[in-house]
Order: sequence, then structure tokens, then C-alpha cells
Amino acid sequence: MSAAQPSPRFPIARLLRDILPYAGLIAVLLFFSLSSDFFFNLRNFERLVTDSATLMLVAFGMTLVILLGEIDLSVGAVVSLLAVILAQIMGAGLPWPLAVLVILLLGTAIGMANGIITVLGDIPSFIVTLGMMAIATGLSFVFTGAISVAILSEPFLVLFYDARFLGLPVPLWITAVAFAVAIFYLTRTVAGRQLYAVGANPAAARLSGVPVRRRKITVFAIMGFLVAAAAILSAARLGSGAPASVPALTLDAIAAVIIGGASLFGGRASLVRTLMGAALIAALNNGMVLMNINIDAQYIVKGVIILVAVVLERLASGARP
Amino acid sequence: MTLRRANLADYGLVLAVILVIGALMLISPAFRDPSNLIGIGRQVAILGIAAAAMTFVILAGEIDLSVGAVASAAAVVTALALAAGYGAWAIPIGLLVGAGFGLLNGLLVVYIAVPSFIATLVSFFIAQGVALTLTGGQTILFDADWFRALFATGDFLGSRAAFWWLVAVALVLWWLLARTRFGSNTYALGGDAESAAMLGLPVGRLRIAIFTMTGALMGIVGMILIARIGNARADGAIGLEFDAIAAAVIGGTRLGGGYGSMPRTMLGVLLIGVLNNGLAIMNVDFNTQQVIKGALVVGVVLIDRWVRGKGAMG
Amino acid sequence: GTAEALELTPEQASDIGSRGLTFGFLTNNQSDDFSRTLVAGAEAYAEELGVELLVSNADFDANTQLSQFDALVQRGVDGIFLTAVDAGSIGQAVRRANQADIPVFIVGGAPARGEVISVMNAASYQGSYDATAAMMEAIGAPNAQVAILGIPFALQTIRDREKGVLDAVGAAGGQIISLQSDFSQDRLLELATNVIQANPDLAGIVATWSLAVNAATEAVEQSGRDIPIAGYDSEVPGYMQFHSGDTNIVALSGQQAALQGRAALQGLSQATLGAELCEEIITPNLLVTADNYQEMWEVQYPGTTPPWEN
Amino acid sequence: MRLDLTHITKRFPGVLALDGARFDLRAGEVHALMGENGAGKSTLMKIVSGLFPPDAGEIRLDGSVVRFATPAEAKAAGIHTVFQELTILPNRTIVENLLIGREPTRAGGLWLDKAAMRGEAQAILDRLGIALDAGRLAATLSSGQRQMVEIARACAQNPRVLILDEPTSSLGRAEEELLFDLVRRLREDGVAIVYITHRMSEVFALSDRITVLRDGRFVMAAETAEVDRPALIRAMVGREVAEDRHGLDPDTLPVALEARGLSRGRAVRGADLTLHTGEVLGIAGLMGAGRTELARLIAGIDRPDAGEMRLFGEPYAPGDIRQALARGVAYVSEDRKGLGLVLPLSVADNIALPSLDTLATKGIVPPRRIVAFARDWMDRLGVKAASGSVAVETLSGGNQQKVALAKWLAIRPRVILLDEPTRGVDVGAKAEIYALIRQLTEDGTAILAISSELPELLQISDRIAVIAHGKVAGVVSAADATEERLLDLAFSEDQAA
Ligand SMILES: Nc1ncnc2c1ncn2[C@@H]1O[C@H](COP(=O)(O)OP(=O)(O)OP(=O)(O)O)[C@@H](O)[C@H]1O
Ligand SMILES: Nc1ncnc2c1ncn2[C@@H]1O[C@H](COP(=O)(O)OP(=O)(O)OP(=O)(O)O)[C@@H](O)[C@H]1O
Ligand SMILES: [Mg+2]
Ligand SMILES: [Mg+2]
Repeated sequence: MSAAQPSPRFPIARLLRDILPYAGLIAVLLFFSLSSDFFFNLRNFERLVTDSATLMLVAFGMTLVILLGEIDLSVGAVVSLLAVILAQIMGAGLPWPLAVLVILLLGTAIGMANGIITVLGDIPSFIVTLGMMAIATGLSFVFTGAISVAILSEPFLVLFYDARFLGLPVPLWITAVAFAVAIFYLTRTVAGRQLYAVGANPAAARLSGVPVRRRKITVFAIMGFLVAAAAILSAARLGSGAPASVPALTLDAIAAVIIGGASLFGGRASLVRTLMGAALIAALNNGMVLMNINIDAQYIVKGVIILVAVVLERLASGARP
Repeated sequence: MTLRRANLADYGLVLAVILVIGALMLISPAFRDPSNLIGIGRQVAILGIAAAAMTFVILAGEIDLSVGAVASAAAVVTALALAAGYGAWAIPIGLLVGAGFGLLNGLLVVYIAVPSFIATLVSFFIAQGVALTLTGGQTILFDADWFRALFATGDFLGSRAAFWWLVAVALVLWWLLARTRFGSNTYALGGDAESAAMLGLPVGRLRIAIFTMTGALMGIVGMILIARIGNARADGAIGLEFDAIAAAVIGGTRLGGGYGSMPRTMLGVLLIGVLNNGLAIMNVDFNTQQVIKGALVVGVVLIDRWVRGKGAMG
Repeated sequence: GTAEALELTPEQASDIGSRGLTFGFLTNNQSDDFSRTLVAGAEAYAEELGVELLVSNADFDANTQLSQFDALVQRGVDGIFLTAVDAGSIGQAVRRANQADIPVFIVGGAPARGEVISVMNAASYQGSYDATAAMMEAIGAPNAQVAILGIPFALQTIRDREKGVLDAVGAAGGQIISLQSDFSQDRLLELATNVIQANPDLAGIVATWSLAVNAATEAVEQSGRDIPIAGYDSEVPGYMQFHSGDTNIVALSGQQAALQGRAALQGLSQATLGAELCEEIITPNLLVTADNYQEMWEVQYPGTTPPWEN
Repeated sequence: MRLDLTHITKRFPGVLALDGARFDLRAGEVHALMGENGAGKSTLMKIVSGLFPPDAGEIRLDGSVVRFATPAEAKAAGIHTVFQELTILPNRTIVENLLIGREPTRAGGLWLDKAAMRGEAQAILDRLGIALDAGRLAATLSSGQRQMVEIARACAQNPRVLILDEPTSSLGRAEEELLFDLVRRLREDGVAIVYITHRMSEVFALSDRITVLRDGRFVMAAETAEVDRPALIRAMVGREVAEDRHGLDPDTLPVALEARGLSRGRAVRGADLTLHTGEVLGIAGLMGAGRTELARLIAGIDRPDAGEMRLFGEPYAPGDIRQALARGVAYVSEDRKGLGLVLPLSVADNIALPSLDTLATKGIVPPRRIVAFARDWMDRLGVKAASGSVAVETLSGGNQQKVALAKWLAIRPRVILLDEPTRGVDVGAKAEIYALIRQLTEDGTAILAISSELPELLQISDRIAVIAHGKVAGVVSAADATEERLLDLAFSEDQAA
């Protein structure tokens, strides 16, 4: 299942092995490119990545959470809540840099709360974050009177969506940096490497001197931070803070991680593959629009494509779930 | 750590649920009205059946995201069959649709080795697509009082048929789980799939059976759904999967498998039902309800956990 | 202005047809009758005109809708019509459409920013006011206790509908004793049942969206009590209720979705031809009652056979 | 009954586990299957048990070729196996574990007969002389007890072929005797028994014939009577292995750890210990005597209800395992699968896990450093694996044990608690580990070694403390200790109770 195969002797073989896991995504991209002349062009890809920044950030966090054998169902609701609060405090005249800072702190705090209750209460994070989801959703409606709050600060809107740096959109940079940092954390830091053990066998990890509880709380805090970042990008993109603005986000993020070959019950997950999973989902949503498929059939097509992609990917990487 | 300990542990959840019910009874006269309390029984019928099935799936170490969409699809097909005058044949047809999707899930998981999360996500999409295509987004009306009476509206021993369906399904699944080989194999499978295979248990067949059974039960759910309201819609039961998983987990079923029980799941269902009913009757608005429910659910599970003490999660 | 003002002359129509245009058509969801009728109306008319229509649905996810919108802009369609998940959250994309000067025509409130050729609105407030007023009249008695059954949605039209109800009830000297909302028909049935259960003096129920109407009628029927109902959205179940001759529904306010769908393409076409549209286009609602349901069907669902005839 | 395996070949990614191996088995014999760690013994038996098919070769049952696609089919053919890695389901009771798949039912299979289940299970335990309450949750059993349950399950299904893959690896002497009687009885009844072990004494005490595998190939088969110990070892390891014996007088050495009146629950009831630097203190005792529990207290995994400890003179009361580690106390668990290793993780990550902090500079560890570090320790203990990056779960049992050891030796502890340190380790490797332990003592490490294998204790220990009923029943210096003496103490009655 998760046995890391010994690396093949021949470079070609190794190359193949490294590419094959992405057969699924590649297949989907080919499919859309062939079936729509509008899909395969750089601008569209750039837009695709920029627009999926929110999903990507959340999916990265979700990868760590799921790696630990935990889950966070509150992300979608919290993104909306934070976006709403962001819009409101900016509306109340708080300069945007401060507002952004407040949101990042608040998000981290919420994530940490999830972690602390899960760990100290020793109850499933499924329940804790389920509760958090309901609470966040409720609050986002209560705060706004169920009407979205417009964001007027142009500099904010520009900086976090349209602005480019070295020719690439800022959201893309933020995603890239988050990805790089997360990779570094997982592969090169003590805390990060310990996560695999914690997820695969908490008892053994504890006996190996890994501070299991602290690690879990940290990861939930990181998740919270990324959710906040996602909320900021989403708010800038939508130009508003709207309650229940992203009902699809949570499931999409979890799906991205699982499509990326992670085990829903911990111990196995990969950021790179999550990235692929998220890209696959984004490509699906984007490609569908361009392809003029009957709106009812779209669901079926989506399902079948995911299946095909995953099966290809599994066969290719020889992994048995 | 023997049975007595386990029973004792169960009282944690009972206690917590009783606390909630008690509180609501004190606050709201309308809530403590007997006919309302009886009403809760039928109001949780659909959730209850779905949660019972989901408990099986989770105990086996799997997950099923398709139940809501499958129930909807089954509901639509049944309604169309009734409208087209198939009469009693509509029932087996609906069951087959549900079981069919369940079987699909099972086959994908066992033979193509796709994780159940994805397999059932796929059939979720397919089922939803099918339902939408069949209805074209319209509300399907049908006219079959016998059907509605049989699955929902009919009165029997002072309660509605829907409630008795829940009772029947819950009892059967409890029996399957706690009193048959099928059940103990399910626990074994969820506890440690590898060992279960080494012990020569028919893990593949077991998984397929569980998913198919769940699908068939979603057929029944679909029928109760349309029997209650008298029409069918493509989105009739969307989101059910989520509440079902929640109820099971609130009941202490361990995601990942091997630990949990039918009575406890039913307590989880009862809690959700009571909260929905009580808060609505007290005319708490939807969003405030969410906040309260969120907090209470976590609170209840904390109490349960605390009473059960350390290592009780097996 | 009204939808009629958008009608194309035969010349204009053939002109449009000759241009091989592609319009994007985004709905906030695809499972409710309104969206379907809207799409059906648009698709039918697209056939007639000879323009390609790209239809997508956002399943009530504002983020998704924005992506879909951007994808359309990216593809460079000739015009976009949308029923916004949240008008306040689509502005950024509308701006980008403006930059690519793609005309945008929106239903349900102007976007927070960006230029749209026009905003099409059903008469949400007036519609629900009229239906409610009819119900209050049927009840007759003063300070009647009324319950609202709604949907917990961040949509302007929903707020307008609720306001319409409040005002109409207030005007008739009644009082709102409960406001419950949910997304699912089944839960709404429970809510309605609970409200009836809990309020022996309940005099009327106003349902502010289609599923709530179904739920309310069913709940009242099951309760065996005789509680008048007013509703927003008249759909097949509602019509069949009227047709049955025995119903508690006093009046339903029906949106002219088909008309809106048609008007959508006409508006975009007009814009393509360089015409100026007036800022807001109101499509008045139909007040459907037991007396007029037969005519109303034809108006609301033109060219379809009424369910009671097959 | 006759079972013939010929030209069996099995390849796993990166390893050729079996290379044309052969093996034959007759009714009424105990056939010992011997070989170094990774020789392919378990793989061969897994193939016979229908866990996976061979890449090549054939299996003949009574002359006719058979192919077992699933364990169920093998069982149907009367082949029952006790696998090396326990398959006990911790979340089920002993009853459910014993009868899984063949529970007695009423009403034509419609209803599990719980009463009958309980009765039958208890009967099985009693018949085999296993003193356990069948209602207990498997999770609460010590690994020795789990292994007895596992054995009971296989034997209770009256097999034609019984495969025992290192059944005694965590059994004490008493249970070992139980098992031997059982095996002999079954042999009388004409059952064919495959017996895999690394304990030489058992082979000669029990087996009629011996087959030896090396690197997946058949090396030799012979009547047990015709081979002697050195010859057997030579066949297995391909070289001589020295088996010396120690016994210095530790009282001259400074005290490393001192425990007084340690107690926890019913398992440990007032144990006193003194452990010197550079000494190996063996811990003997019957299964369930409380040895592991005692070790867990010292290692800071559990907190004692009563009693106190001193470490190098300082008061020592670890609040949790990290504090114990910080003070240089390490514990190698007896439960490899559950507590010792993270099976899906790579060998390198497992070895480095407790050392990450020391390997890191400012919390950052270059993967290269981890690989090199692990490589070094793999070499020191001679871990047999395709590379440091393969998952531990793909290693042979003995090699897994070496990884479990390496991981802890790598933190260079001052006091190390070894719980069944050579579980499933082959003679050659054992000698290496013993040497290693010696070397550690020379560096002044204090070692507490729990083992259920008395010869082992006698060989590695300077002194041996015998635990009975959670108390130290006596301490004898290895020099004048004998198995009989130790057993007497182990069985000595509990005065308190
Ligand atoms: N599932 C697997 N995947 C990859 N390699 C495996 C797998 N199982 C066993 N091996 C390899 O096959 C070889 C033989 O393993 P096996 O378990 O049969 O040895 P063994 O004789 O039982 O050793 P021990 O005495 O330590 O149990 C070893 O090199 C092991 O790493
Ligand atoms: N995790 C546990 N939970 C509850 N009881 C346990 C647990 N582990 C061991 N016990 C019980 O504590 C007593 C001592 O167990 P322990 O493991 O210390 O025995 P042991 O001497 O180490 O024997 P073995 O070598 O078989 O482990 C036994 O009765 C055992 O059943
Ligand atoms: Mg082995
Ligand atoms: Mg022990």
C-alpha cells in the first residue's frame, strides 16, 4: 500500500515512475484540450490556477490534517465567516493591512481551538469541526443579516487578485509560497517528519517521544492560518464577504487530498499529489463550462472523469489503496 | 473492560441526551406535548435509517458519500414508476435502483481498489446526474395513497408508518450487527482488514454486501421521503450522507472502523432529531439554531467521552 | 422597463442569427423549477434566434460561479446572462467582462461593482405582498397569527419576499408568530408540522419559496386543520392543488421564468446591436388563484401542456 | 496426508524472497523450518496458507496439485496457521477472537449463540490450560497472552496441517511447556505440524525433521536425530557462531537506577530493583507476571500508583516518556507491531524517529542526514532490507525486530529497557545483538533485559531478577543461576495474596 518502492536503477524507469502518478490529471487535461479549443491556452491555465488558489491553500492544510488521521469539516464555513468579518472590519474603517493581520490571527486561533478541543477533549475532530462549521455558518449569517458585505478598498482588491509580481498574479505566488513552505515543513523539519508517524501509529509515535498532542494542535493551527489566507484571497476575488459563499470548498479540499492518494484515516498523504488532485478538480469545473455539456449530464461526466483519473493514477503508480 | 464496562459507558451518551431533552421540556411546553414527542419519531425516520446503514459502512472501515444522492435517485424513479401506473411494482424498482448503486460502490471498492471515499463520490455524482436527467428539475407528482400510507402517513399503534420503518430497520441492522456472523465479520474487517483477510474472512464479499445493503436501504429512504411529502425531486435527500455520518459519529462510531454500536447511533439520531424539533418549536431562527446545535453536539460528545473514560475508543 | 420593451424586430432577429453568436448563461442552481423554466425559455429562444448557448450551474457556490463567469470571459463569449448566487460577489468578474467589453445581463440585484446592461427583477416584494394580502383577506379575522416558512439564503430577493409578507400582514393587522426556514422539502415539512402542532391559534402560513409551499400544503393537510396558505412560486404541485378544487392555498405569486429566459437573450442581443437598455427590467409576477390558474399556466409555462391534461 | 512444495519462487519489489525452495511434510510429524531472518520461511508458509500465490512452483496435497487463492480455501483443506505477526483483533473479546468465522449459531445460523460462544471459548482455553477470562477484551492482553489465544484459535479447529510461525517468540517457559504438550498431542493424532522458531533448544526438544532455508533457497533437510546444534547453525548462517556466557559482579559498579516499592494496579505490586551501570540485569517471570508493566513504569509510559525511583542518585519520577528520554532512559517494546514500529513508514524514518531532535539543527533535518544515519545503524545491526526507503512492514519479522532495536540504540541511552529484545531474531543475529549489548555495557550503559527465553537470560545477564505477581521474587547472579532455580522463583507463591 504505502510501501515506498526502491528507486529503479535506470533513469528512464525513474522518470516514468515519477510521472505516472499524474497520468490521471494529464488524461483529464488532454480530454478537455481535445474536446474544447478554448481550454488549452496559457491564459486559461493561469486563470485556472489563480482561481483555484483558495482551494489549493485549504487543500494543503487539509493534507496535513488528514495525514494525522484527523479531518476538518469547518474550513468552508470558516472561510466565509472570516471573509465576512474582513469585509466588515474594513467597512468599519480599519486599514486593510491591519484587517488582513487580524483575519490571519483569528483564523489561526479558530484552527487552534479545533485542535485543542480535539486533543484535550479526546473526541473525534470530525465532531469538533462539525460543530465549528455549524457555529461559523450561523455566525456569518447573524453578523450580516444574510446579505453579503461589499469590500470597497481598491488597493486590497487589486493586491490580492489582479496585481502581478514578476509577471505572475499574486494569488499564484501566495499559493506557490504556501506550497513550498508546506513541503519544506513536511520533508525537512523534525515536527513535519513526525506527522507521518503520528498519523500512521499514534501509540508508537508517542512511545518514540513524539509530542503527539502538540503536533496535532500545531497542524490545526496551520490549517486555520491557511484557511484565513484562503478567506483573504476569496474575499478579494469575490470583492465581498458573503455568508455561505463556498459550500463546495470543504468537500472539494478533502476530495483533492484523497484523489491525491492519501488515506482518509491517516499516515499517508502527499502535498504534491494533493496539488494534482486540486488541479484536477479545478480543471474539471473549468473545462465543464467551456464544453457545453448538458447541465444534467455534467454531473455524470464529472463522476466518470474522477473515476477514470483515479483508476489511471492508481494503476500507474501501482499503489493499492 | 468486559461487557459490563461497555454498558456502563453507554450511559454517558444516554445521560447527555436526557439532559438535552430535559432542558427542552422545561423550557418549552409545546415541546413536551406528548403528540410532539411522538412526532419526533417519524421526523427522524429518514435520518435514522441512513445513519443505521452508515454505521455498518463506517464500522467496516469504509465511508459512503453517495447515500443522499442515491436515495434521491431511487425516490425519483419510484415516483415516476408510480406516476406511470406500475403500482406495487414501483417498490422493487426503487429498491433495485438503490441496491444497484450500492453494488456499484462495492464493486469499485473491491475490484478496482478505489478508496470508498472516491468510489462513493463518483456514484454520488452519477446518481445526482441520473435523478436530474430523469426529472429535468421538475417536481414529480404521483397519486398513490396506499403507497404513502404504507411508507409514511399511515397510522399504526399511535405512530406513523415512517417511524415503524425506522424501528424495523434499526432492529434488523442491530440484529445483523450484534447477533450474526455477518456482524462480527464486519467488526473484524473494520478492526484490522489485514488480519481479517489472514483469518480467511470473505472480506471482499463482505464489503460488497455492506455497500449493496446500504444502497437498498437508501431505496427505502427514498420511498419514505416521497411518501411523506407526496412528490419527488432530484435533490430530495442531498446532504443526507453528511447528517448520517454525523449521527453515527456522535453515537461514538469510530471513523476508520471497528468500534461502535447500533443503539449508540440511534442515540445520536435521537439527539439530532430532538434538537431540530425543539429549537424549531421554540422558533429559534435557522442561523441561531446552527450555533446552538454546533455547541451542544460538541458538548454532548465531550460528556460521553468523559463518562466513558480513557481508552474506551478501543 | 418591462420585458416587452426588449422584443426584437424580425430584421434584428435575423441580423443576430447571422452573426453566429455565443452567449453564456449561468444559473445559481439547476434543481429548482424557476431555473429550469428560465433555461428552457432561453434555450427555446436561442434555437429560434440561432445563437449558441453555454449553460452552467453553480450549485449555490459563489466561488464556483465566479470561476464559471471568468471561464466564459476567457473564452470571449459575446454576452453573459446570469442569475447570481450573490450579486454582491460577482462584481469583480463583471468588471473583467467590461474590460473585455462583453455585455452582462443579471437577474436579482445589481452587482457591487462593474457595469451591467441591465438588471432583471421579478417583483419579489410586490408579488409576495399581493399573495399574502389575498390570504389575510381570506382569513378576515383581525390580529391573525401568521407563520412564515422560508429559505435561509443570502439573496436579496428572499429578503424582499419576507419584507413583502411582513408589510402585508402588518397592513391587515395580523402578527408573525414564527419564521422558520430550511433548504430541504422534508425538513420544511417537519418545521411546518411543528409550527402547526405548537400553535393552536395559527391562522395562516406564508411560504416564501416553492418547496416551502409544497411542505406547507402537505403539513396542513396532514394536520387535518383548515389553515389558509399563501405562497411565493407557483409550480406544478401548486397548480395541481388548485386543480384538485380542494386546497388551503389561497394565492400563489408566480414568477415568469420563461419570459425572463427569453428576455435574457433579447436583452443581450439588443446590447450587441448597440441599443441602450433601461437600468432595471421588472417582470411582474402572476397572482395565481383557484379562479385563474388555467390561464396563468399558459402565461407562466408557454407552450407546455398543463399537468392536469395528461 | 502428504504436503509437497517444489521449486517455489516468490519475488517482491526489490527482493527475491523465495528462489526455487522446496519443503515436504507428512502426517504425524513435527517438521522444523529453520533459517536466518529473511530466509523466506514465513513467505513460504504464507503461500501454503493461501495469502498470496507463488510466482512459480507447485503445491501438492496428497499428490494432487492444489492452488489456494484465499486463506479460506487453505483452511477448508485443513491447513491452519499461526502467523508470525499476530492477527488478534484488539477491539474484540477473546471469545470473538477465538471463534471468528465459525461462531456457534441458533435458528439455523440466524442467531449467534452468545452463551454457547462464551462456553465453547472458555472450554478451549481451559482445555489448553490457558488461565484467562474469555470475556476479556483482547486489547488488555499482554502480547504473550495474545499469542496463546492465537495458538488456541488455530488448534481448536482440528487442523490436518498446523503451521506455527515462531509461536513461542513471546511465550514464557510455562506457556512453552503448555504448547509443547499440545503439539505432541496433536502429533499423536496424526496432525502434520510445521514449526518455525529461532530457539535451538525447541527444535531439538520437539521436531522430528528439520528443513533449512537460506536466502530463499533450500539448503538441507534431515532427521533431527542426525544433526547437532553447530551443524544446524552452520547450515543456517553459513558460519560458526560463538555462544559464550557472562557473569561479572555488578555490586562493585555504581548504581544507575534504583526502584523502591513500585506499584501500579494489579500488574505491579511493590517491586524493588537496583540496576548498575555497565550491568545487564535480566528480568525473568511467567507471562503476565508484570514485567512489561514494570518496564513501562520505569520508561515513564505509565505513572506508578506508589513507590519511588532514583536515577544516578537523582530522584527520578518521569511525568511522561519524553522526560524519561531526556534523562537517557529508553524502552524497546515487546509489541513490535503495535508500539514498537510504525509499519507503513520506511526503515530509515523508523530508525531516525526518536533521534530527529538530535539530528536536527534548529529543528531542520536534511533527509540526506536521516538516510545516512539510518544506513549506519542498519549496518551495525545487519538489517536485511532492499534499502532504507522500503516500508518496515515489508521486512521479515526478525529484521523488523532489529529495526526496533536500532531505533533505540541510536539515541545512545544511559539506561535501556529491552522487552523481549531478540523476539524472532535468528541465531546469527542474536549473537550480534548479544555482542552489541555487551559493547553497550562496556560503554557504561545500564541494561534491563526482559526475556521469556531463559537460555537467553542466562547468556546475556550478569544478574537475573525474577518477577512473580508483580513483585521481585528474587535476584540471582547469572553465574550460579539455573533454569530450574529461576522457574522455582517464578512459580513462588505470592505472600501478599
Ligand atoms: N510483503 C512483502 N513485500 C516485500 N518484501 C517482502 C514482503 N514480505 C516479505 N518480504 C521479503 O521477503 C524476504 C523473506 O521474508 P520472510 O518473512 O519470509 O523471512 P523469514 O524467513 O520469515 O524471516 P524471519 O525469521 O525474520 O521471520 C525478506 O527479505 C523480506 O524483506
Ligand atoms: N494494555 C493493557 N491493558 C490492560 N492490562 C494489561 C495490558 N497489558 C498487560 N496487561 C495485564 O497486565 C499484566 C502484566 O502484563 P505484562 O505484559 O506486564 O506481563 P509480562 O510479564 O510482560 O508478560 P508478557 O511477556 O506476556 O507481556 C497481565 O495480566 C496483562 O494481562
Ligand atoms: Mg518470518
Ligand atoms: Mg512482557
